[in-house]
Amino acid sequence: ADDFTLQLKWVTQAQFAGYYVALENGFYEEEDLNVTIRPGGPDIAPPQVLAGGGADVIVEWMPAALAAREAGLPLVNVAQPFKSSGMMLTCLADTGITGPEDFPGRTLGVWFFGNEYPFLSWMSTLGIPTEGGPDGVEVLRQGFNVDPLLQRQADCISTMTYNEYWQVIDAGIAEEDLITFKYEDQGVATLEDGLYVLEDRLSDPEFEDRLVRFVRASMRGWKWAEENPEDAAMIVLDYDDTGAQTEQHQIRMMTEVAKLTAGSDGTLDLEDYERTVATLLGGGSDPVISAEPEGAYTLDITEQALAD
Amino acid sequence: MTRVLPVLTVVLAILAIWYAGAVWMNAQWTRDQAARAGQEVTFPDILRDTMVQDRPVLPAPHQVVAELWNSTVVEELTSRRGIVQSGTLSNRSLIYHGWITLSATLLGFLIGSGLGIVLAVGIVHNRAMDLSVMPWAIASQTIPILAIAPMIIVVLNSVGVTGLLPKAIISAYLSFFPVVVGMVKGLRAPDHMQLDLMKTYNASRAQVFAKLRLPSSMPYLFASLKVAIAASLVGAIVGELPTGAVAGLGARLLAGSYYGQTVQIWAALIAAAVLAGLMVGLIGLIQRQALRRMGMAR
Amino acid sequence: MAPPVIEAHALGLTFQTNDGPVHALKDVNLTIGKGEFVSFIGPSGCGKTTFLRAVAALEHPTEGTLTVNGMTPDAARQARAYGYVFQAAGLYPWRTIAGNIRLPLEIMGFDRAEQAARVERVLELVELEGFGNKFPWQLSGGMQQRASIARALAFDADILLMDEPFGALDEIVRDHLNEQLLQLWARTGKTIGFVTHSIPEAVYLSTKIVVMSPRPGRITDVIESPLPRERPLDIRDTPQFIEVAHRVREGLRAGHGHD
Amino acid sequence: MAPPVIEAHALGLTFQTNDGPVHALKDVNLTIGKGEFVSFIGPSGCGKTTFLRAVAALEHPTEGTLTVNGMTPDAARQARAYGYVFQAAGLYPWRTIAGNIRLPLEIMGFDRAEQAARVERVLELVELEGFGNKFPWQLSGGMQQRASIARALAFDADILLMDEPFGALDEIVRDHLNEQLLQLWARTGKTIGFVTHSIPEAVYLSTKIVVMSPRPGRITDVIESPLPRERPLDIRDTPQFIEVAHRVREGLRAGHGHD
Amino acid sequence: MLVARLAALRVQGSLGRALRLAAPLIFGLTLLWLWEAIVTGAAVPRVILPAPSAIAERFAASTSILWVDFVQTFVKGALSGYAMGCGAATLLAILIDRSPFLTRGLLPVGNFVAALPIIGIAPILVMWFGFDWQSKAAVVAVMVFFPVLVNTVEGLRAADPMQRDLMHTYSASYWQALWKLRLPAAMPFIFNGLKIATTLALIGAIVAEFFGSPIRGMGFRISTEVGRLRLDMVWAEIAVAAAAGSAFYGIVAAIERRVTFWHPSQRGRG
Ligand SMILES: Nc1ncnc2c1ncn2[C@@H]1O[C@H](COP(=O)(O)OP(=O)(O)OP(=O)(O)O)[C@@H](O)[C@H]1O
Ligand SMILES: Nc1ncnc2c1ncn2[C@@H]1O[C@H](COP(=O)(O)OP(=O)(O)OP(=O)(O)O)[C@@H](O)[C@H]1O
Ligand SMILES: Cc1ncc(C[n+]2csc(CCO)c2C)c(N)n1
Ligand SMILES: [Mg+2]
Ligand SMILES: [Mg+2]
Repeated sequence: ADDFTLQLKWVTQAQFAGYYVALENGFYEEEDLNVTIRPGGPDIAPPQVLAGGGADVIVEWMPAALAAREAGLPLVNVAQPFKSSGMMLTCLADTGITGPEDFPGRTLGVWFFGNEYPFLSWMSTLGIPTEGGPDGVEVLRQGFNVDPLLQRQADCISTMTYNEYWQVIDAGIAEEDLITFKYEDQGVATLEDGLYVLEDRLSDPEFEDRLVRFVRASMRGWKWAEENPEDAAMIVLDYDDTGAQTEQHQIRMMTEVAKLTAGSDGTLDLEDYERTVATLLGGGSDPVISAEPEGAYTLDITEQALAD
Repeated sequence: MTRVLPVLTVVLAILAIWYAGAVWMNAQWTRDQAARAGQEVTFPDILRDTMVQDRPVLPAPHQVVAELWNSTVVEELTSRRGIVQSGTLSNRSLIYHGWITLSATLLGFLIGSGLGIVLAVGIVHNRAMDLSVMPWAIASQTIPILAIAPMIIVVLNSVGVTGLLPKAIISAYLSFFPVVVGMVKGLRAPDHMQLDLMKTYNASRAQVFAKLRLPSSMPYLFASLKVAIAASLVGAIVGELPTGAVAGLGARLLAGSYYGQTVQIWAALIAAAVLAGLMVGLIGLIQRQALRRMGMAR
Repeated sequence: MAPPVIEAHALGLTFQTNDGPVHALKDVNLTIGKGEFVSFIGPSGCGKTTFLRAVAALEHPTEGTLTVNGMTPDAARQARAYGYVFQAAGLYPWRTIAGNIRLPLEIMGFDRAEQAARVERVLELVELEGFGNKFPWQLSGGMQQRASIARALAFDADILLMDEPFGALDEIVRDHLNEQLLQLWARTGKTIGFVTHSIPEAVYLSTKIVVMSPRPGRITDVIESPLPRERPLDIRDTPQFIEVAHRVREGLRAGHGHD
Repeated sequence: MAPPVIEAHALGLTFQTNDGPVHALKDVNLTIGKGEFVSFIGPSGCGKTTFLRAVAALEHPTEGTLTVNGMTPDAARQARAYGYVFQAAGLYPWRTIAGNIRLPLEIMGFDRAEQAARVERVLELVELEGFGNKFPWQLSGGMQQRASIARALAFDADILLMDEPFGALDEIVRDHLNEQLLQLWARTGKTIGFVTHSIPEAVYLSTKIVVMSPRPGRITDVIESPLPRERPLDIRDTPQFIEVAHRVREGLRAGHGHD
Repeated sequence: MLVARLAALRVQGSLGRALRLAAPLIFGLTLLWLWEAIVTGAAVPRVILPAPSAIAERFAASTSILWVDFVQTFVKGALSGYAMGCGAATLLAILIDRSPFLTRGLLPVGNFVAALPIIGIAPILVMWFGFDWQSKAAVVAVMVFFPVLVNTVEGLRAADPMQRDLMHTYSASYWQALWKLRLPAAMPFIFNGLKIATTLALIGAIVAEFFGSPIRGMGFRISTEVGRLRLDMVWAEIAVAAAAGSAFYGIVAAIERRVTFWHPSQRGRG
């Protein structure tokens, strides 16, 4: 079998269920692939791992991938299992925030490490400076959990529909005590969790062949996971070596993730792509990318993968 | 008894402070919850609630103990993955994660303290090394490892070094420095007369080292080793993060932190502290033995 | 006369300290022949220790020349030409008494059996039989001093440099060790440099007595002893002995400035 | 007679060592009255230092009783009843000579001006004028010893305990300091306990000479000196002096076991 | 090698000082040159390891950001935490030393605090003390605590028995003996701890920022820029950290030389 390594963007959880399902159910094996899945973590930058030769393909958000491309690392999107964005800003209702117009003067928790781009684009679209001040917002670099909200160190924090949001709920705060702003609803959604490879490797037909098989098996995994959320969650749980995850949380995550992957067969939707690029280019003095990217995606791989 | 009583007293005092702290720090949450629900809370309510919160700011000691018990004994004995049912340590048990961390710590400590001693010997004996190595050893320590750890791991991975060694290298990186500093000082501690005596024998450098410098550096060495083993543990834990944080106490801490599981964090923290305490204690024991044999313990 | 073992010409040694230079030795000229027993006597701070240390290459003269066995002191040290007894005992606290005495033997590569035999012998010589297993701090001051003498005697150097070796000993032990030292010297023909504060001791032991005086440290008198080499203890009551002692005392007094 | 200042009854002190107990003192009975000058003499290792340390509450007897000024040694120590001169100089390396001498004065709360005056005075007494700013390692052995004597003299304790204070000094300085010490004693009426290895020194200084012998450490003779309190240096040539010295020597020899 | 040759020269006076600076500099420049050669020679991707020249360029272009980060992390976080941690450790060491009961009680427990791993405490302390520098200072304080404690306790035992006996004969109070004997005698050890703590302080302050921070600070910048693959900026921050840490260490070592001039390890090394 051919060796193939996938670098995830974050730790083992249902966000990546499709890949674990494909591995567990032998979909990769059937494609004659020997796949290694490497979990990510707070200071793993998947593009860097890719550049260092530590992986063949990575899961990454498109804003970060395009920024990396501009920074000189030619990443190419080869598949897009996630159709919609799961990102949102979650605020405590008792802070009095009802809409984006209430943001100025507030403290907002944001993920950095390449995950800040969607937020920054949104703010520049709204014309709110992020350097503090009475007209701007105070930005906190949010850690890996939802404590800033619970401790009231921030008025709003970044959450994913499938993960942090539920942690807030689990912590005992009722849904009606929360106000959420989905990036999708705000019209600033960017594409998340796509598969990226290095551009020059695509010219190697050998590699391209492996990649096609990998995408095909992975998408099989995703579809299986969407249909069997509970079993998928259990599979993920089995692969979690830290033993920190709970069944309940993973099943719920799988259910939420399924909503985001629904509607994608892995093919990059060019409309979504254009919207993402426009968001990143648009507004403000400090856009995430400064020029329309070229060659940042290819549809060849998914085309071949889905051919039969 | 004279040994146990003081420790017991101190531990009890800490527990008391801890409980008080738990009530004080967790009370806010209780009050907030009540306010959201529109209820009045009395002090006994607060007392009761702060002891059993799921996500306390500061978990009460018994919660941590319960978690420790569950994630060691109970997990191993009764769970599907436990050693009783599966024959291998459960990857959900602290014993497993503790072992992963411990092995990297020990390997890193050996490499680090060995390197530290070698460097110290070089610095004391070679002027060129004295002048050039020390400043760079210092500079090396000011580089935040957490920042370069992922790069180290990426680089090591790409040359085929995986598993225990990358973590051990990071742990060695942190632990060699205290040993260098302490050993350099210790190896220079013999006074003039003691050195002069060696000179009159025209002792070789190796002999001066073995018979004078080394013995008189012992108190410094042991103080450094205690710091170094603690640093090794920190290094091993730090090293666990960029490997994908899949196993080890560091992974446990981080995972606990992602999911806001304070009790789990504290349990892992206590486990790490116990490990550290045991290792420092062990070095203390060796120190007492060594010094007694050298007639230095009076 | 035998060829010179130690030869100093216009020797000077100055220490730089936080408040100005200290002239520990100035214009010192001295020749010591093979097999001589030379005592150094003088007020404290006159440079006796400094001179002995210079001979042992533990200090480096800032002026003049100094040779030992025709070589530089450093070369002589490297040839392991001498044993040195320091003014303070300076035993290594982590070694037992026997271990301390064994130290030079280990360094010079004596074999195990030989080491044990020599340790045994010198312990007996300084009357510390049975104390071999004690640590230095378990011994009285005088016992420590004797242990340090034993350490210097354990290996047979041709030159012995002794800095007030018998300072902390009572008269009886001192007499005994004086006799032992004379016997050793007669038997082996070693060259001995010996610092003492006791005039009778200096006269009793030496073939040559060097009287020094301080600020700056220099030699004020060199007295060749007319006493025979064979010296029973009661030689100290002979007029000849008293005469030499008197000369030494006069020299000392002159260097001192007291009445 | 004056009331006893130091009183020992059936005193015993045993050290436990890695190879068995050492009986440093056994069945020691001694009474020292106020204003007495008592010398201790005996072969090395006979327990002189140990006895002095017991008086100073630095060791604790394992048998018998010991009182100082009618109190336990510990209480006397807390009342700052004595000054102690150790067998080795034991200066603190991070303090200059003046700083070392000032140490007890600081601790006992003398004011600045008084401290300076006293430091000045005792430095002169031991002839170390001008060395106040040097660090201990910059001094010769004898100078260090004198500095440590100055340190003990700087504050006026009623009892002075001195462990071979003049061991590393030459005869002339020693004579000078002996005279100074006698004068100080006459002037102040201090009680002095004094360890020495020199028979003439012991006889010259003391009102009472305690002869000790080792293994186990015990008192073999207590000699009350018939010499007058007023003692010029040449008293050492009187027949009375020589008679006492002879008795001490005999006592020493008996304790020694040498011929 | 050149360094060896330089060092072999008898070092004297101001020339000596110049040499002492020159040797590590030459060593360092050699390293930098090697680095540049390897990076350009082997075409290492710049998202893995940028060349020193690129780092220098970025450094020059970003001095104002670097300064803001430096103040936030080093001055506010590391220095204040260092002062608190070292102070607390010294006090506790004295407390421990003061009472045999505490020695036997606190020291074994203190050992446990030894390795409260920064990864574990940083999130907790951020939770307790907020996002700004206060929580970083707290992390630093905890990190430097143990080395200073261990070394101070060890040092307080270092006075030799005769030196202690002297204090005894003066019937010096505990505090007098501490101030005039035990602490001076402990200084060589304490400074060991303080020196090790300087480097730990910086690491602590930087790493703590990984667990939540305002949007300035060296740790924030490092992790953010790693995520953005701007490794030249990361290394510029690391260079600042190394320079600041070395200077910090150098200052503490210089104070040590002044305070423990009498210790054999310092004496005779002009
Ligand atoms: N700390 C100790 N531990 C064990 N034995 C000791 C200790 N101190 C002294 N001794 C023993 O006690 C005995 C008496 O020692 P002490 O120091 O009192 O002798 P001393 O009369 O002062 O001799 P010196 O004239 O040589 O100084 C010696 O045999 C010595 O070995
Ligand atoms: N390391 C040093 N630094 C500065 N000055 C020193 C040093 N060693 C000795 N001296 C000074 O040199 C002079 C001679 O000292 P030395 O030790 O040779 O005297 P000594 O004759 O042996 O005296 P003693 O009989 O007291 O031992 C003294 O004035 C002393 O202060
Ligand atoms: C340092 C760091 N902070 C935040 C994210 C954001 N992020 C992207 S996916 C994901 C999981 C959602 O449950 C999270 C938290 C990251 N990757 N790394
Ligand atoms: Mg001398
Ligand atoms: Mg004694």
